[in-house]
Amino acid sequence: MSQINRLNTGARTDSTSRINFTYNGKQMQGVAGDTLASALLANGVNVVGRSFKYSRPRGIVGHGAEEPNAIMQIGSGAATVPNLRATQVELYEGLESASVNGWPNVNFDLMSITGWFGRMMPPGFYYKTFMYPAKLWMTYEHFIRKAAGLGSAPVQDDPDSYDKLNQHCDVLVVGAGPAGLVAAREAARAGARVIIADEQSEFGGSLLASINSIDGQAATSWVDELVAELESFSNVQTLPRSTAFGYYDHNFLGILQRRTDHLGISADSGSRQRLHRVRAKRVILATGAFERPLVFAQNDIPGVMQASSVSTYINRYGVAPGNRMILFTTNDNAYQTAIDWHRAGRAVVAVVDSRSAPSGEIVGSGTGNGYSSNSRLRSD
Amino acid sequence: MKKYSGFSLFKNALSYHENWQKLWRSPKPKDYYDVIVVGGGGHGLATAYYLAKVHGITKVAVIEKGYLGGGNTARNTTIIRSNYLWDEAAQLYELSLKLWEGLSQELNYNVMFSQRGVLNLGHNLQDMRDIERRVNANRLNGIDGEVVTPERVKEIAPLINISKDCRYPILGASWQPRGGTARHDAVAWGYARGADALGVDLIQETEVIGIRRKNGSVVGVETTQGFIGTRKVACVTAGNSGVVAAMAGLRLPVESRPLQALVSEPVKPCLDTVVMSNAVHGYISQSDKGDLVIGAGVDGYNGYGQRGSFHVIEHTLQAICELFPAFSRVRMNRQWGGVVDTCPDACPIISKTSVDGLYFNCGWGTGGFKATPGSGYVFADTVANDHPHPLAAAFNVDRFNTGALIDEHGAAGVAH
Amino acid sequence: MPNNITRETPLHYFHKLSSHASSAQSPEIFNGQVEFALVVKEAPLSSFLNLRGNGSDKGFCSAVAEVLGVTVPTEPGTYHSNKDSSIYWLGPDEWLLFSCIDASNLEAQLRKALSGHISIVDISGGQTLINLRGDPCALAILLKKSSVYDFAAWPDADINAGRCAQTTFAKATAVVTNKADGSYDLILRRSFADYIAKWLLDAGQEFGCRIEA
Amino acid sequence: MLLIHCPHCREDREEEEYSYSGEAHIVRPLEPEALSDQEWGDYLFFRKNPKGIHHEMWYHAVGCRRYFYATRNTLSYEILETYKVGEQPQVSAQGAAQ
Repeated sequence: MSQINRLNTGARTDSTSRINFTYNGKQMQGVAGDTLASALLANGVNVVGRSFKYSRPRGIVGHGAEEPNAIMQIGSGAATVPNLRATQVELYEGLESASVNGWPNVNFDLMSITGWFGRMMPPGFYYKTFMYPAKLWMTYEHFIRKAAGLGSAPVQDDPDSYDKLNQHCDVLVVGAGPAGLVAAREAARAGARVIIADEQSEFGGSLLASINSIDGQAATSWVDELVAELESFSNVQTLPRSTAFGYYDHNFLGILQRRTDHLGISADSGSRQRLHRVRAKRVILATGAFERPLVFAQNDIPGVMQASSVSTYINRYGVAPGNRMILFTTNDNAYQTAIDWHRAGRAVVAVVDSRSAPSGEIVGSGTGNGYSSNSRLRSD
Repeated sequence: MKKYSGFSLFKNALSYHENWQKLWRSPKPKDYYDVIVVGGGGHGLATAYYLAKVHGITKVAVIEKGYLGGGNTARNTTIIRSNYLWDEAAQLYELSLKLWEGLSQELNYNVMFSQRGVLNLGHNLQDMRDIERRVNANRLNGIDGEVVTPERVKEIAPLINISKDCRYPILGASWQPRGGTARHDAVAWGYARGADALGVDLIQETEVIGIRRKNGSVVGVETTQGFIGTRKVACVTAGNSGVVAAMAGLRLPVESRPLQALVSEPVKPCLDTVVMSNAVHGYISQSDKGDLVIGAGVDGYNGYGQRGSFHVIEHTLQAICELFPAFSRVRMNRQWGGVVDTCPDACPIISKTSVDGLYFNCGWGTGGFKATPGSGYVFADTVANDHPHPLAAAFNVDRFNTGALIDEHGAAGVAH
Repeated sequence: MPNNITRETPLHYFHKLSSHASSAQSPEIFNGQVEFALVVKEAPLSSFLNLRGNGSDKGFCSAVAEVLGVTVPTEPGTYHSNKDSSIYWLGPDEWLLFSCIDASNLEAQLRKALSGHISIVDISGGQTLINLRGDPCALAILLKKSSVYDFAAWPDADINAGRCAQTTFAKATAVVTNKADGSYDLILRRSFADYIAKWLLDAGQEFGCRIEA
Repeated sequence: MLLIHCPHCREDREEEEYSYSGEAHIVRPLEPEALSDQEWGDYLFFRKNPKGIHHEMWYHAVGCRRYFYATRNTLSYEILETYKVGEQPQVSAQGAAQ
């Protein structure tokens, strides 16, 4: 399979540097800077999983921690990891990935026959049945258990080692998007001991997928400059690939840093992951926002994606996940996606706006690109 | 109450599940009840259910400040077993286990009681001596149990590490095959539905803020919905027992502590039993949804925060990885705490008090869930007759003045 | 005391391994190929006395100062030292004396000089002191791995005064102090020394760590 | 994870350095043998266990190895003060800073 959806324009990917990986046993190629999700989309993969109860097919809808569907088993043997989101897995040479549900495979799943009985299985149906005869419950349970779970836990001892650091700082900044970066810079310039952590592989947050400019400078180069300044301070610790996972009493936070996962190797010296137990005097949460999915019938089928994710795949990774697009929105932001999609040389069929008269600056800027800003779809 | 069955599921599917009977009513509080149960968790709801079912006392209200089963019932690791050391405790928990065995059918509500067995590991010679003593005591009480070898442990839980070359090598275990887990929410909901059907008023989002007394006897409770009269108040407010006791001018020998638990992301079945270890301070099972459900010891100090300290779960996960080295790559999904009230002897209080008509069922520490049916059964009996049920007599609060403590620290699973 | 008894320090075993390490006979413990960013060195067979008394009693302080030539630190978390001896603050009425003067000799001198409600206990047999030195970044990370205490917040030590703290170290405890040369001294229980040495080798592995005889 | 100020070390130290020793200011009976079973049991086992302001005893186990008192809110876990044995709290449930 070739990278049919690959563009030549990804700001943070290098299309000349090819990376081989496998998905459900199939050989595929991505490029340096890809996540597993962007590489799968580049290869035209639509179905990445099956839903838990009815085995409905599921596609990628997000581009980060919010992704609900693209849950993968990564690696094999003792070093396998269950339940990683493809949107958060950095691609490396030889990466092995597999969908966690679907039998015999994710595209044709026999379990989906449970969908036919869906009406018999409302939420909590198991409380109302499987009670008689009493002695059969353990048998029922055996089959219920088999149907549950996502990926598989490893069965061999973990080959890697882990460590932890007890950290102390004046200011902890969680999130290295524009807000977090500037906050960290100001604190650092004032002489404070600063730690700035971000779950992604590189700092910049939303700016990594932005084609806008800041202070007359491309957003991504503004980020590069700011990160370089932060790294020049001896009183600043920068922690990429580091997820803050808990905020405990008296400003104690846990941060997990993934040190070698993106290399796809077991660390022969040092640790695979490091726990930072941070005691901060002040904490700045600059974690940004997730786009909220719109609610409509069938919004879970493959091909439905968040507008911000579409833009991110185009601008950051150089992947246009499809050919023809309909945008459904309640605000101005999606119009940027329409412009991005159009720039990628793909067709925007319509923008469906729930507002009667959208009028923002960006709304008008898309006209002339072959779609009207308030197309109505026929409900039949 | 309309019965649940495969047929009722089918019938309701035809009407798109829009005609199911509500599990329980949401009544306005009456002016007077024969008994008011304070606290709508598993124990409180079970108490109300057995008051109505066994003793015919149906003019009962359960008053809950939050929602039914929203406290420790929904926050525990759902382990059920009865292998306690002392006769008094073992018999109480065994009554409970027997009730568990028929509970889904009794309540016509599947509480998913799964008798997958419970292992209590021993890591040194003293542990093994304690295990042998406890198993022998259990068998004298007619409770199933056996001492098993590390090899047998490995058969029951294949991913466990029985190598001698680790900090806490497994030397053996006690094994109670009838133990297991249940679905915690279902227990509360099943009892609530059963009690409601018998006429009990379940009053949610109503907090008891005072206990009115006259001449040393209870005459009613003050609530956020006003005064409600009664001659009997049965307090089942785990975690907050000290606070409720203070409303009646009483002190209890309990201290409230956070107890934490956490679950992993769901994985395919890999652990079909419950594994507990006192020495390394952790216990683990896998839910029917696939989550690894892991519990810790109580936090080291009094607290009413439903969260707890990070280093406690850190310590517990070290223990779990020590027992199951393969699990170190499985990621944890959620972490939470519940507030338990702990007694100095790690046994509960099921008791009348010095205030006439005021009863307490508290102090279950880390092990209340498993006792839910038995606790409700004997407490209902104690309240109905104003006299301790034979199995509850030893758990009178007087024991802290007479000295007749029942020291279950060894069998209680984790330190409290 | 029979004079054919050999006194061994708690880490003598590691010293022996360390000397073997250069010929790469035990590569599983010592990575002989790397440059060592961290070095652990034991101060062998020193004297340790636990001293208790009233720090606001001028007579007590001057008597101790006279014997050791070091003033008693009364500020929490500090130590004073000279070429031969150090006094570490342990608590409001408790100090740890470290010295290369023979312990029984030192104890006798102190008992002679001090009077009143005091306590002197010779704990030499139960302690050892090790020095951690090396690349400042590696050293800082090693300490962050090992202890919940914020050593980086300490001001630099002078040649004869600095900071000290009793705190957690790995799963044991230690008195940790900073030195004027940027290194750190660790005072450990003898029974934990073997464990802590192994911990340090493991925690320092990513930088290259060795134990020096 | 609490950060507790030790009044002896005069530093904020991590919870892991301390151990908790229960309710503070419990007066040990001068003549235990003169107590009734009721009084002795009350002294040994019965506690205030408040939800809110609590005076409690802590031990700086791996630090200076001294006991001290803390006034802590058992719901928010805020530590309002720490003070030495022999001193009285400045903050109480009845009112702050008397």
